[in-house]
Amino acid sequence: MLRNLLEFSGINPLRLRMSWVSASEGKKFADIITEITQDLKSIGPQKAYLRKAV
Amino acid sequence: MDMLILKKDAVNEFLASLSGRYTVWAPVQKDSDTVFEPFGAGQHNVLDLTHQAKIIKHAIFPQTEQLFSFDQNDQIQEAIPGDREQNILFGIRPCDARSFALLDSVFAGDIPDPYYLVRRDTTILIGVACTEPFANCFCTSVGGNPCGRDGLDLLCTDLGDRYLVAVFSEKGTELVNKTASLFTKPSAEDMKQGQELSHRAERAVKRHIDLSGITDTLARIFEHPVWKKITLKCIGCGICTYTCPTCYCFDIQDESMAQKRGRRVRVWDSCMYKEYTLHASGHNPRPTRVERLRNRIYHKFKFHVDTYGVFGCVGCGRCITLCPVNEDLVENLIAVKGAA
Amino acid sequence: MTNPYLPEKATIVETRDETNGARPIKTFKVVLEHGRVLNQKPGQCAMVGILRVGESMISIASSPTRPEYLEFSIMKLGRVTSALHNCEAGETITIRGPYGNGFPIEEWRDKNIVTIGGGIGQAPLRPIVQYVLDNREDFGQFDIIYGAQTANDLCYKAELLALQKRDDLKVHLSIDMAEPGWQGFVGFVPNNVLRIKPSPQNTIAITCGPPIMIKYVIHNLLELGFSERQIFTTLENRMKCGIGKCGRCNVGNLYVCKDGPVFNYATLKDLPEF
Amino acid sequence: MIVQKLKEEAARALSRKDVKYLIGYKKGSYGFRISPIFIEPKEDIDKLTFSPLCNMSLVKYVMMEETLPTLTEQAMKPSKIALVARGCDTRALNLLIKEKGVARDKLYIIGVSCTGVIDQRKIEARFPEVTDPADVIEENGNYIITCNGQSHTIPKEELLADLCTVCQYPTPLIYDKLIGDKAASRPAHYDEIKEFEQLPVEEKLAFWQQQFSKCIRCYACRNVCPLCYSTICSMDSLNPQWVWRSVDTSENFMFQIIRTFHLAGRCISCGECERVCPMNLPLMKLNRKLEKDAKELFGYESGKDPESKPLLTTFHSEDPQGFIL
Repeated sequence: MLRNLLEFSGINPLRLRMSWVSASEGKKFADIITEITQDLKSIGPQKAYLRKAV
Repeated sequence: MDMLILKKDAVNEFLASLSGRYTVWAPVQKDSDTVFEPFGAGQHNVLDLTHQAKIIKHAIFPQTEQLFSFDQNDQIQEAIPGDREQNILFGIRPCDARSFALLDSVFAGDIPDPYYLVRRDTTILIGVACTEPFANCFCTSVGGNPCGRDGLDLLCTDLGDRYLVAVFSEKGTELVNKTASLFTKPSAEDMKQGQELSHRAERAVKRHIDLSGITDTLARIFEHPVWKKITLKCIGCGICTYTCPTCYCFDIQDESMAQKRGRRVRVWDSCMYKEYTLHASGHNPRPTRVERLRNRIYHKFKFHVDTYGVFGCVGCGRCITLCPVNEDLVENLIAVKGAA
Repeated sequence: MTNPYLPEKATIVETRDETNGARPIKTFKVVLEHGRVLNQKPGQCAMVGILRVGESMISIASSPTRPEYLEFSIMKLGRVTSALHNCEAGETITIRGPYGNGFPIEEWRDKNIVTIGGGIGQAPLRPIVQYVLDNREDFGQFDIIYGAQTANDLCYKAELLALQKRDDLKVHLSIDMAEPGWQGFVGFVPNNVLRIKPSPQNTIAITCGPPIMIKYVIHNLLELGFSERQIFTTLENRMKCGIGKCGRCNVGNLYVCKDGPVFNYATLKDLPEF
Repeated sequence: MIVQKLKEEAARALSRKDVKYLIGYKKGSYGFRISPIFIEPKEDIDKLTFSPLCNMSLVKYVMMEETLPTLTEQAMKPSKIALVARGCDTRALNLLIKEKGVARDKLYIIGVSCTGVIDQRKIEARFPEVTDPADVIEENGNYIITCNGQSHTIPKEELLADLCTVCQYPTPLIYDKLIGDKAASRPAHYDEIKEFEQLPVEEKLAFWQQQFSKCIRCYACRNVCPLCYSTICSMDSLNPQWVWRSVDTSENFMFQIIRTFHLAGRCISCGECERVCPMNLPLMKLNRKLEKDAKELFGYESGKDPESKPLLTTFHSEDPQGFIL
């Protein structure tokens, strides 16, 4: 539901990723991390709600 | 005090000629609301001088003000507003202008507050007289006037197709001289019409209450059960203090970003919140909404009088209009007077 | 126009645990940047803070007669005080002040002085103790009445026990409930005051501590014949600006940070919220 | 007539030995306003009223009871609070009872079946700056409004609050006494939410960014919500501080999303948050999105009855797993 709410308020759903990875599934964990970094690179930084650097 | 005439259709030109050197603030239409915002040639917002702007004090006393910032090795960098940016508040109502005059005495005093005072000195206030007061205005009951001049540099009275502009201060004269071509001399007829309008406006103020002696009444009835009766429906939400032009309470907080940089900010606060007076030990001198709303009424109608000699309220009616549960200040003051 | 919100840097020279337990109290000896002297009046306070965390108003627990350093006794309660408790000697913190009116100690010369403290209430009284000791001959009889819930909660134990040995002042310590090895008075501080019966002749009484204790101490002092003008106390409230602007620390129309924290009972008694 | 029956029920309620006081509506102090009224036993009840102007929910006062100063000093033996409640209010009461926020036997509910209330902004836009109190009655599909000495007949749809057009339960679901006839419950529909969902992400972002930039963080939406009753709200906690207190679009976004999500599967669409917002943020749009998801994903409707389990505390094996990738 949180994912739908965020999408509804304009946050690209690719930014939120939830998955179950057990301690033994090291490779799956690595794949998910690389996958999500590629997604994020594809949609670029989210400037709208960034806390303003001082 | 000299008087001039400014044609209504010359107003935009007048504002445009100023927006080069000044940031011009004005009440503008924004999604069916009237908010007080910078009104530049760039933005395409619509000037709206007929409705009451929700909040105006943020033009000089912003809701979030950075006091100073610090870098990773704690070098502090002050953030006092420079006196380069000059502000003009156009279309401000006499009661709101008077509220700035009240805030001046609070922020000056023996320990002056540089953030407010620098901004206040670099601001010119151009008022619009209240020929048609709003639903809950009671400025005449607290020493105000719909065509008052406190805190104003210029005051425009709407004569129909043109404004009768009264100039009160040298800042005002200086401004008018810079754009002299737009102004003409008023005719005797204009002057008479201006006079009539201001008398009619005074009578048109819709809500009245005789507040003579209210300060002494308040001195006697601190423990009176009337306070419980009138505060029952308050839900302590803080709208009245955030939109009130004479409420100046603030909180100071530090904001850091991952141990690298950070800043200390001053933000508006409200005496209607529990955390406002909550001690770290858990003790709270004003635990329930009775004490808090009572303190707000005491502050404006007794403590402010004790310290500065005038009411801390300009009678703009925003706290009545915007209160979600119809906590009506005038009705409460009538109940307080009745409790003496 | 000086900026009243700009703090000064200061370094913690030494920290000393006064009490431990649920709400530990630690005393910090602090030196301002470039050795600046604050020359505060006894009873004034200062905003002690850590950048990125915040500030809180703490009474200065050392007397101006010892200008080389400032001491603060801080109880670990909220966000800022907890962060302060994690600081060790050598770390930098920020100081802003001095704020408040302080005790009118000049007017108390050649008068008898009675300080009545409870728990951490001894901290704002300590500058009086030090000031009187450093100018002992200017003052008359000097009584220190101080109590806490348990012996472990007594602040400045070593100092006070040392002072008990001197003959030019009397120290009356007390704890609320009896404990093994405790010879002093057992009971609440207001009762201790009734037992000691300080004479109101030419005497100034100053009391600091939990509000409930202050209420009963004042009541007992009045019974002992003290006039309202002879009784002083300090009030405690949440404070943020320290200069009477942010509006929250008011008791009636007076601001604790600017018109206080020291109040004479004569002004205090007709303040509405007291 | 409803007001007459309401006064009779109120008199009966106040004569009961176990009722402390009654919370109802009375005419407001100016224009089209309505105001809550707290009536003690033996006090007069003629100020009580019920009209299409009653667009305010009184349930919040039940939750503020512990800070509500009791009117009379002596210890309160009677423990019940009598409350005038409309359909949506009773859904809030159901939820509060279910979440143990308030005990059922602490309430004496006078249900009033509601035919929809007026949107304050619409009527004040239509009749601006009215000061003397005005009256509104509903008569076969129209509102008869008397203000400033004239009377106007306005078709109901023009002034009706938007939420009332999609109201599912006009008749109270839980009550001790019911006034007015029972109307059937209506199916929920979320057309305007579905429409907004189709917009591209950038457009939604721009819309909410513009809205959240208006928020002044007065927290009225939180303080008025009957379901926001935590002793220390995450917005006020300093250890840890989730949201800075400075007011800008990014902090406002964080506040609004946290507040909305804390109502996931709980919000009962009484619309108070949107009604009180001084800056007119469309907050119900966020809440109704969650309400739609709760219904479509889990077939769950909040506040239907006081016994069923809250949504986010139950787990069924057939719950959709769409979000786990």
